[in-house]
Amino acid sequence: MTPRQKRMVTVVAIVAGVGIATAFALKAFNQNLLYYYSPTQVHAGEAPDSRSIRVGGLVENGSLKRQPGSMEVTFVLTDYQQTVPVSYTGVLPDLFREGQGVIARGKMDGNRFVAEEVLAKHDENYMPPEVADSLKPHMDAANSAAGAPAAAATPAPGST
Amino acid sequence: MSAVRTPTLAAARLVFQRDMTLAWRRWDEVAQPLIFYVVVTTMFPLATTPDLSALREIGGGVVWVAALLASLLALESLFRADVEDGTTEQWVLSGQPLGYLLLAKVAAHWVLTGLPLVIMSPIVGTGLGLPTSVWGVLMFSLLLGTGTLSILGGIGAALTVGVRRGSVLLSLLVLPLAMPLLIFGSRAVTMQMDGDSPAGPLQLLAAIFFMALSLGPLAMSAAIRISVEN
Amino acid sequence: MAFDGAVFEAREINAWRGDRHILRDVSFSVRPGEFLKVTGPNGVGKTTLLRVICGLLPAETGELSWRGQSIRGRRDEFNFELGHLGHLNSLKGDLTARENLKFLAGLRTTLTAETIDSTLDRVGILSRGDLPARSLSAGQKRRLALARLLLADAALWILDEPVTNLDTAGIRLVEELIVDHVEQGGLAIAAAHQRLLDDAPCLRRLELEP
Amino acid sequence: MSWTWFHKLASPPHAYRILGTIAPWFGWASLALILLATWWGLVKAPADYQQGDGFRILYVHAPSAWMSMFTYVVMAVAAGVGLIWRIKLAHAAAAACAPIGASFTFLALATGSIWGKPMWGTWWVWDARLTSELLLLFLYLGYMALRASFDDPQRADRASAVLALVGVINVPIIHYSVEWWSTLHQPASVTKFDKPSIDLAMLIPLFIMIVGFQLYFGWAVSRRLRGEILRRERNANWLKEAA
Repeated sequence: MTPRQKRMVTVVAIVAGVGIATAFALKAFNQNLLYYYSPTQVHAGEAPDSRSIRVGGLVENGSLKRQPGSMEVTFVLTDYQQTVPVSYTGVLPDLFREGQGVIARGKMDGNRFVAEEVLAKHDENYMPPEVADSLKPHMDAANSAAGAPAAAATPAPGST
Repeated sequence: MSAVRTPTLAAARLVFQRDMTLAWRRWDEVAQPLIFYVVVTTMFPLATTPDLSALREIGGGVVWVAALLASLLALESLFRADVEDGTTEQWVLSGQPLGYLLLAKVAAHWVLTGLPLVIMSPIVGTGLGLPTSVWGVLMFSLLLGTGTLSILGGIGAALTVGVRRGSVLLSLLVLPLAMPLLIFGSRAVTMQMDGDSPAGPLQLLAAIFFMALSLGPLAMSAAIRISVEN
Repeated sequence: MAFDGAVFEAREINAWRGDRHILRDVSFSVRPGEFLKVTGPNGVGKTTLLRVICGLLPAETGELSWRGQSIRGRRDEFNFELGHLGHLNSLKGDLTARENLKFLAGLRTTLTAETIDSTLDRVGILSRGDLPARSLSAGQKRRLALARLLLADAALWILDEPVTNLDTAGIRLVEELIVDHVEQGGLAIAAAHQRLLDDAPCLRRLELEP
Repeated sequence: MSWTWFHKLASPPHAYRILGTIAPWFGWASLALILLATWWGLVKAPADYQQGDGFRILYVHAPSAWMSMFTYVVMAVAAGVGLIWRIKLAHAAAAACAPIGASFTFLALATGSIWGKPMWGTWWVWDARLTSELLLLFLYLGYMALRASFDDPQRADRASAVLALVGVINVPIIHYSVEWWSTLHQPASVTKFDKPSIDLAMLIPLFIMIVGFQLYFGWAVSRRLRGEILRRERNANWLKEAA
């Protein structure tokens, strides 16, 4: 092989290597990298009920109920398609609010999800309280509207 | 005398063979990272809890951290002797593309240090409560991960070979770059244990491996050229 | 003639080491059959010049050409025709003399047991062939390094203090090897303090001045 | 295309002079904008509907986090230019970027941690951004440590350039992997709608602050680069003539 050909082979090998790497990365992105199930998936029976899983969704407005005299709370998780009732005993995080996204870790118990841990997070929105108030009715309307766009509940990969 | 020029692949094979021969004569040095690996994993149950079901939760991560540190330990000396005695100088001047020779060297290093870690991992994992069902994923993830780490570490070792306090510097350079391996590798193990398909993280490990395999030799040969300059 | 038209030329090489401007506009050329001896006091840049030629050190400015063409971008091709013997012998103490040659000289040319043996014989250490390089004396190690140089089958030899650690017989051997090489049409450049081929017809000098 | 202008620009005396001229402009403009944005962000902008006044640390946190990435890219590009075209000025620029980038990273980490206290209730969380910012800090520190461990400035230049380039390929991988890893520990933010996620009244000062930080970066790099040129060219004739 002449040095020129040798260089060509090297260049082709590098391009092929990067290509294979890209192919694997793309393939991986198509996999379900997310670690939690949406309420829709839970209803479709995709989530195993034998072991601990995570369910993610929004806390439905008006669904949060505290049991008097105990630490137990119940609320409903929704992805605007389906809902899952959740019960949890313990202290809820500060940012836990109705209408917010949360992840609950626990097990299915029949139709009810018994959470061992509830994680909440502030969203990416920054706005003055007045603006938030003015948005409220709009959100409530969307909450109850049937057939809200499925994409609306798509989780954005971890963002602050 | 009119000699036949050695084909590049044959030259790379010679580099590989040479390191195997050298390791065979210095097997005690080769065994050290492996012993380190086992010892480090033993420390976790002692420091946390001997309860296997509790250890299982972190088992995948522990095996991965230990493998990472053990590989790093072996990397420090990767190029040192060859640069000091002038061998790399002759490689640079051999007329062979340096990247292939260095890749062969790294491959030998991986067979001597990475592969034993992979083979040992089920035994070590069992001690940490990992069920037999995750052995395959554990070994496969380590196979890809240690391979990538050998290349990344090769770049770091080539950059630091001529400098003061090279070993500490090497860790500082390589460990941040190796974080994705740790994340995906231990995640694959956990997913398998949870009954999920570990395909996602394994594919990402494969993606990083091929990336390192194709671009790593370029960086390594650039670094070695800088190191022989003095 | 084995190395037809193999002319090496360096034009206006300037090189720095840290803050020091070591080589200032160094120009020379070497033709087949010539041995160029680079001389000058310590620290004048003899080693620097040889390493610049080998591409082991970058030159700030200047041009190297081989066979009438600039070597820029053709380093690997040039390197294959270049045999280098530096300060270091590039030997592995744990490998035998034969293995050292097999694993290092073998990267350049395909070797057979016979070529290795005849070369070891040429440099006078055939009987040490299966000893680990560690157990060789300093002079024998230098001879082993010379064997590697011979096996490289290069047109242009670059020798940095080739007679270090050698006894008178060893010095004579180096002189013989260089004369043989240039008589076959090869080129050699060496940096040397000691007398080395000082009366040979093939000798040309390059005196570096501080 | 002619590269003469480029080489002229990259010649140390020329660069030294130009940098000396533009540095004060960068400096004063950045000071003015940062002061304006500080007043706007701290006083004029409304409090957040959830986080109250605590969110205001955003005006330091977000620009410094953004600049920490930006500086790394600038550094890697400069290092690559220096490595490929053998331009010393580019190497000097990369060297000048590293401590600035490390400072931005540190500032982002510190403010993120302070922000974490009211937001999450702890000083530190293994949040994706914070974690990858921490790893970025390690990369900067590694770069500076590698550079410092060579005696010969030219070897230091090229060795650290290789590292910067390896790092720039790795930064997205690290960033992505950490984000992905973090969603396993932290709740993923389940976004509600595609509405503007930050109110305009809050966005304007943030924008001004980012521009101010950029100008500050320009000022700091110019100053450091002038220092680098002086250090490297201390024996050159043009400097002796100038002095």
